[in-house]
Amino acid sequence: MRALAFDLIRVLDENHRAVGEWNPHLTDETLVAGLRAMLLTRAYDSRMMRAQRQGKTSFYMKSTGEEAVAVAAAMALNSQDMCFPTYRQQGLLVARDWSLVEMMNQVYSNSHDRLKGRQMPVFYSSREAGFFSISGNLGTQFSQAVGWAMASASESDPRIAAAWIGEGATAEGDFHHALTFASVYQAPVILNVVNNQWAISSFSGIAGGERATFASRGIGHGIPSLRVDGNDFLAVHAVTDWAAKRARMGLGPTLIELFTYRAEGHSTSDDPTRYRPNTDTATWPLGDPIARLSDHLASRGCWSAAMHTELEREVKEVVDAAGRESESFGTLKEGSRLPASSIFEDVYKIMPPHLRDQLAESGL
Amino acid sequence: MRALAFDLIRVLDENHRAVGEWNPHLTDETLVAGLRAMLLTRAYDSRMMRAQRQGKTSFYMKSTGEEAVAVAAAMALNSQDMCFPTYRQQGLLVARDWSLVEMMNQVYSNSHDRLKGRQMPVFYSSREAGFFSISGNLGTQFSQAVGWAMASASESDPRIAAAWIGEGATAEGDFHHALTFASVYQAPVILNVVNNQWAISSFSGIAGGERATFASRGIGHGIPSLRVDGNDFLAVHAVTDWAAKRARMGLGPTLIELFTYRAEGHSTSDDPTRYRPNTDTATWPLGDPIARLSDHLASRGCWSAAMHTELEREVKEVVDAAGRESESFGTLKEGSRLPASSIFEDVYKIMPPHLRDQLAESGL
Amino acid sequence: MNATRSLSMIQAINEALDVALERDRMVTIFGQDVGYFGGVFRATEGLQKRHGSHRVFDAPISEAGIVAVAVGMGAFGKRPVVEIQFADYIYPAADQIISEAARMRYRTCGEWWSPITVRSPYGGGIYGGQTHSQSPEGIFTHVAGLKTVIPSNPHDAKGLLLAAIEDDDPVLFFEPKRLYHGPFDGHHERPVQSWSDHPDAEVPQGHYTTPLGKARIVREGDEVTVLAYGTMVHVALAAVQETGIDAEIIDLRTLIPLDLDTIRQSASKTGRCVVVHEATRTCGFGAELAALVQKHCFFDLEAPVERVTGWDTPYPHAFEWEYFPGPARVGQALRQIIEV
Amino acid sequence: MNATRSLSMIQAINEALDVALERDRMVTIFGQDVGYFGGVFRATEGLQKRHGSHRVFDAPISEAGIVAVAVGMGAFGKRPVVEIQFADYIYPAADQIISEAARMRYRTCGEWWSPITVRSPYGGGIYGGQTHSQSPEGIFTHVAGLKTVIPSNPHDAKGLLLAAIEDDDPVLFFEPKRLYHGPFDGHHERPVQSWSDHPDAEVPQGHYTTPLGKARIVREGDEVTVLAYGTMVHVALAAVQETGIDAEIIDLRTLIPLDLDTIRQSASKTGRCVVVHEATRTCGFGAELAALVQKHCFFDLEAPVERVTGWDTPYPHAFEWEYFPGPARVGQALRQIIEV
Ligand SMILES: Cc1ncc(C[n+]2csc(CCOP(=O)(O)OP(=O)(O)O)c2C)c(N)n1
Ligand SMILES: Cc1ncc(C[n+]2csc(CCOP(=O)(O)OP(=O)(O)O)c2C)c(N)n1
Ligand SMILES: [Mg+2]
Ligand SMILES: [Mg+2]
Repeated sequence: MRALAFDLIRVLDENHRAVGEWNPHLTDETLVAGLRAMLLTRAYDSRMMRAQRQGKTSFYMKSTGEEAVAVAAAMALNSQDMCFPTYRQQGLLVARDWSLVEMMNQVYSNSHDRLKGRQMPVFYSSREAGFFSISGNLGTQFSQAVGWAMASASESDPRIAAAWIGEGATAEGDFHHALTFASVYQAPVILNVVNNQWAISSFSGIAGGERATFASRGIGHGIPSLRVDGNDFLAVHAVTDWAAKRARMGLGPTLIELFTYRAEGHSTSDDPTRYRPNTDTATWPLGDPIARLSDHLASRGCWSAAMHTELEREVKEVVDAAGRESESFGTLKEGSRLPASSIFEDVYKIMPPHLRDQLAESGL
Repeated sequence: MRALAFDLIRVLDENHRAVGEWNPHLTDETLVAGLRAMLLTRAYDSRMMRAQRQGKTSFYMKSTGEEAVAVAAAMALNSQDMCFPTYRQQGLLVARDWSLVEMMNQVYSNSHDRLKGRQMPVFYSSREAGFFSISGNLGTQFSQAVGWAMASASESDPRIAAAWIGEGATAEGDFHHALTFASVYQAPVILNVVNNQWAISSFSGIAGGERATFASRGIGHGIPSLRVDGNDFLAVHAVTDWAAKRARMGLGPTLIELFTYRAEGHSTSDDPTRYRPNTDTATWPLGDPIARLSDHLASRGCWSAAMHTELEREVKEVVDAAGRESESFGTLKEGSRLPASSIFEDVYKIMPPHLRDQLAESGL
Repeated sequence: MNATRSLSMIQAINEALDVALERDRMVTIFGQDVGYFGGVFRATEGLQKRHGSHRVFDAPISEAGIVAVAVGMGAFGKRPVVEIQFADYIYPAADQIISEAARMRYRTCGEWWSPITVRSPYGGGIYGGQTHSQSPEGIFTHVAGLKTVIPSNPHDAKGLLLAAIEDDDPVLFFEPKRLYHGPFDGHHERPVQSWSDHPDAEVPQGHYTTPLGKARIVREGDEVTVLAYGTMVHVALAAVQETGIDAEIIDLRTLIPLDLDTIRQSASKTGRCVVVHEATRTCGFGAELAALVQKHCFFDLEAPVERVTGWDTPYPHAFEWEYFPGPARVGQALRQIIEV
Repeated sequence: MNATRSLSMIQAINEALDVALERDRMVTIFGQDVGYFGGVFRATEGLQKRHGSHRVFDAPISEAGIVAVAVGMGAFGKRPVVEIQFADYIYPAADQIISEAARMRYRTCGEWWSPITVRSPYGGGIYGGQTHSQSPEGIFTHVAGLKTVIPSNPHDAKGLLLAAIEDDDPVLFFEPKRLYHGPFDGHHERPVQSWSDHPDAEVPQGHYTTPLGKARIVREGDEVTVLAYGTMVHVALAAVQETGIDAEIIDLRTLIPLDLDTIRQSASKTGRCVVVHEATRTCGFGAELAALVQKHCFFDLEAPVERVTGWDTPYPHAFEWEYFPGPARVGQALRQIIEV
């Protein structure tokens, strides 16, 4: 078992065939749905990136190259399982069919933003989608997920929790606390480390990734740990499914390292050419997860370049329609906004006197 | 290598002979010196415990049963190597021949206390003895030691650092940060986990010790990790020596789990009969380190029961003499004290105006 | 009202936890040594036995982990009550408290929140030295989204703790450890007192709450207003008795949200105000109180608001009584302020 | 004095670090992204190349680890200067800062100390939302043993940073990120200004220090005293220009130790005082300032000390200009206070 923490679980071989004991044997329909969710995520990312460049919002973060990490996991989990993501798992929301318009409203902080313009772009939150509020403070969600899972187990609730953390953020104490509590209380939680090899400008070695795999961090806590090719949709699906079954059977936590690659800059505030040689997506280690799944479908004989192009066109249309709708509700600096007085709400359940006074003082 | 993190390195066999590849082949003199330091530590502990019961100070913590952990390490290290201890490694100071009177002065917060009555009993600090100031906040010293070691390495200073942490306190983030930084920068540091199986009232399982060994926490950081019988003086000496040599050769950190047993209560504020079945020292897992070393010396033919008794008498005399001297400088509530105005000093290097004002206001 | 008995503060806290566990199956209690052992101060004694180890249990020595897990449990729908063994050890949890618990409701617009209570013994006077004596409330009262509650007697301790647990916002509940077993007025040289004869130690059985955000006028008076909380309420009472000054003593009970109305009325009436706390002075909660009183009662004040506090130093082990703002120092401030 | 050139604040900070590295081989700089990349705000640009990767390097994403390692290095004899990428991320390091760095000298009676500088960009106005806009200084000014420094212009940024690095006590050096590239007076609707024509952007070459603990009177005036620091100095200046009120504006520069003499003299002279900061109000540093001014200048005050601050809410992304205490709000406070 411990060896799996140092290995790299893959299902797709060089000829795009699904092979080996981790083959999840998914149906064509499931795989096409996964491909569509990944394409939709990528199309969404590229529209929002453009919107930021056009000044329609302040900030954006893409998940390019990492779509399988989120989408395959979402498809392997039950739709009611609770996700504690970082800012790079928008694919979870997309795969769970959460509204693109709602996502965009949040990015634009517009008049329909469910988060009332309070959060920076991409810090989504959706109880309905089982997608926990993203924190700006790296790592905090990881140990919170364990608490949620402990609560679920103690209520004999069938739902499990899954959390994601970047390989860079594993250096935070929260990572350690998550492993400790998950192990001690055998919480039904899947702890995912997304090793996209970069943390802004620093290579994964600065988080200790050159000395051991991130999956092997689980060994010292007695947590079954798997290292998987994060750009292999089938492999990610398989390990997530395995971990979810364990959790649901009461066998406790699993740590999964998803080896992938941040194909683009950290965010719109970043310029990766200053610190890494080449952002040409052609050099993606392990290959583009979308291309690989598409090729696999083709190898199964149920997919063609034309179908792929058509699907790309379709998702672009979906995204564009959502974009138009969302922009009709305003963007960060244009169009209608929520009343500014709302900034005093929800600090507490009931507004205490000092905030009532400040609201009055503000004249808002 | 990884197997050593799950094993238990021992040198002394059931017949008290030194066997196996970890046998450090120490001289009789070294072993007798070690035995004396352990006995001295135990005698010191018992006098100070009594002093606390007599109301001469507010608090005390013994290291009974864990003397080998500190003493053998101190003897394997160079005297200039820097120690970052917890409150249960008084044996380091004893083995380094630090003044018992100074230690007692600190415990009594008396007029000769180098720490001017500021710190709780046993929170020693001695730059001269290479013994870093003990913190009340568990874990903090562990990552500080890594910083010290990084600095030493960058100055090509031959000194290395060693840190200790209780198995309970490994759950703090500092433990994780220490491993991360030690691994990334390959700091010349020995990271010791003292697994005495208890953290106040909670068994080591509450820190994750039932799922994996504490030594195995090093694996995920690529840090060579050893698990050793902490009540086997020779084994502790051997692994410390091994780790120190690695550090001095620039090969980076080592994690050592010292498996031992807290033979007494957590502190004078604690009553272990409320949470664990039996404090009879006869049930010590692995056996009393002092008895085991004494038996080993006997098995070498250079030690006898009479010599042991004589040594016990001698160390008791040393401790009693030190006790009398220290008590002549006062105890917590009796005898002379330092001027109370000293409480305003050393908050900053130079007393700033607001503290000068408060000093004046205090009338001290 | 339920029948009352005289309880110590630690008994009252224990009873509040028991009642909370009994009434709401979502209440979950954990922290270091709180399970089998019942806590180093015995606050949770017997609770694991009565309510089961799924609801009352030991936690690893990781304050950040404890609060994080509470936040996660709160998001699920539980109502966690966690213990930080000493307030001095709350700092490792600062990020989870400040960045997470305090902001969860705001950042999700009410979609999630953190109905958690963080209990922690605070304050000195037990020879705890600098890491078992601190009063860190002033750090957290600066953080929007947190409530901070500090009881001064068994009756309030039970009522406020139940209110805190039932509150849907995160509450820091600091317990003056020097009051656990008896009222303490700062006269450390005198024999230890017990709660048994104290009127505020009459604690009703069963469930009741003492509302958050309401101060209590402990003693009415005309010459000067004393604002205090926790241990310092008793110190202030002693100082008033010893000086014979007719002070109005207000026990704040809740720092955030603050009962400014009661404070304002009193300080406007007396025209003088002394703020007392054990925490270090600079940027302590007393700074906020002084800032508020001078603002809201400016034209009624005869003298500047004075602060009697711990010094701006760590809490020194052997000199804790020189650090502690005892009745002599409070009395002196009272005498001085009425001369102005 | 050395020859001067006009520098932006980020250039001045970069130069201070360069000078410190040059003069003292014990100076060591690390933090997230500070090495090869030169920092997300470019404060350490070029330093690794010039001084080597043993002295300027990237650190893991562990604020607590960064500060702990700095404390350990400081105990060895190094002089570490670490960066916390945003002040909002300082909380994970709270324990190492508060329990360790701040108390090392005290608890060892000077045997060890923490000559560390923690640099961190703070404040809002860059659409950073609640986790890239905070001003947490008021949490740390409560902690005995820490110094807190906040520059308002390139000249002071360099001089104060060099003084902070050379100081043998732990210093928190909060950098108003909104001032990195130009003076900002709160008029976000106007074109961005650059430092190039600003007199305080004339930065001497080489080494100089601006002493810690000394405030600067930015503008003399008779009607009211404005206490400010960081970005708010510029906002106050704008408010004064716009209202035409003859205010004396004091740039505190160092919060701890505070230049109380300068404050006292000014407030006693003007009889009125407005405190301005971007941090949330309750228990912010403004509370301490108000408490001090009312105490030390009570009989000279014509009006209560007023606070113009960020609201007691998290910093909202889309409504940052409603949160930010801009020139309109400061101006209104000035107008109101001189009417009293
Ligand atoms: C506590 C904290 N420290 C620092 C940051 C600043 N920061 C934001 S993202 C990031 C890099 C994270 O890298 P990684 O965890 O690998 O995630 P990735 O961006 O690669 O998905 C940093 C340092 C932060 N948000 N929170
Ligand atoms: C940060 C922090 N949390 C909690 C405590 C309270 N505390 C003191 S000792 C202790 C148990 C430590 O157990 P362990 O680490 O195993 O060390 P041992 O006492 O067994 O040597 C606890 C919880 C503390 N001192 N610091
Ligand atoms: Mg990454
Ligand atoms: Mg232990």
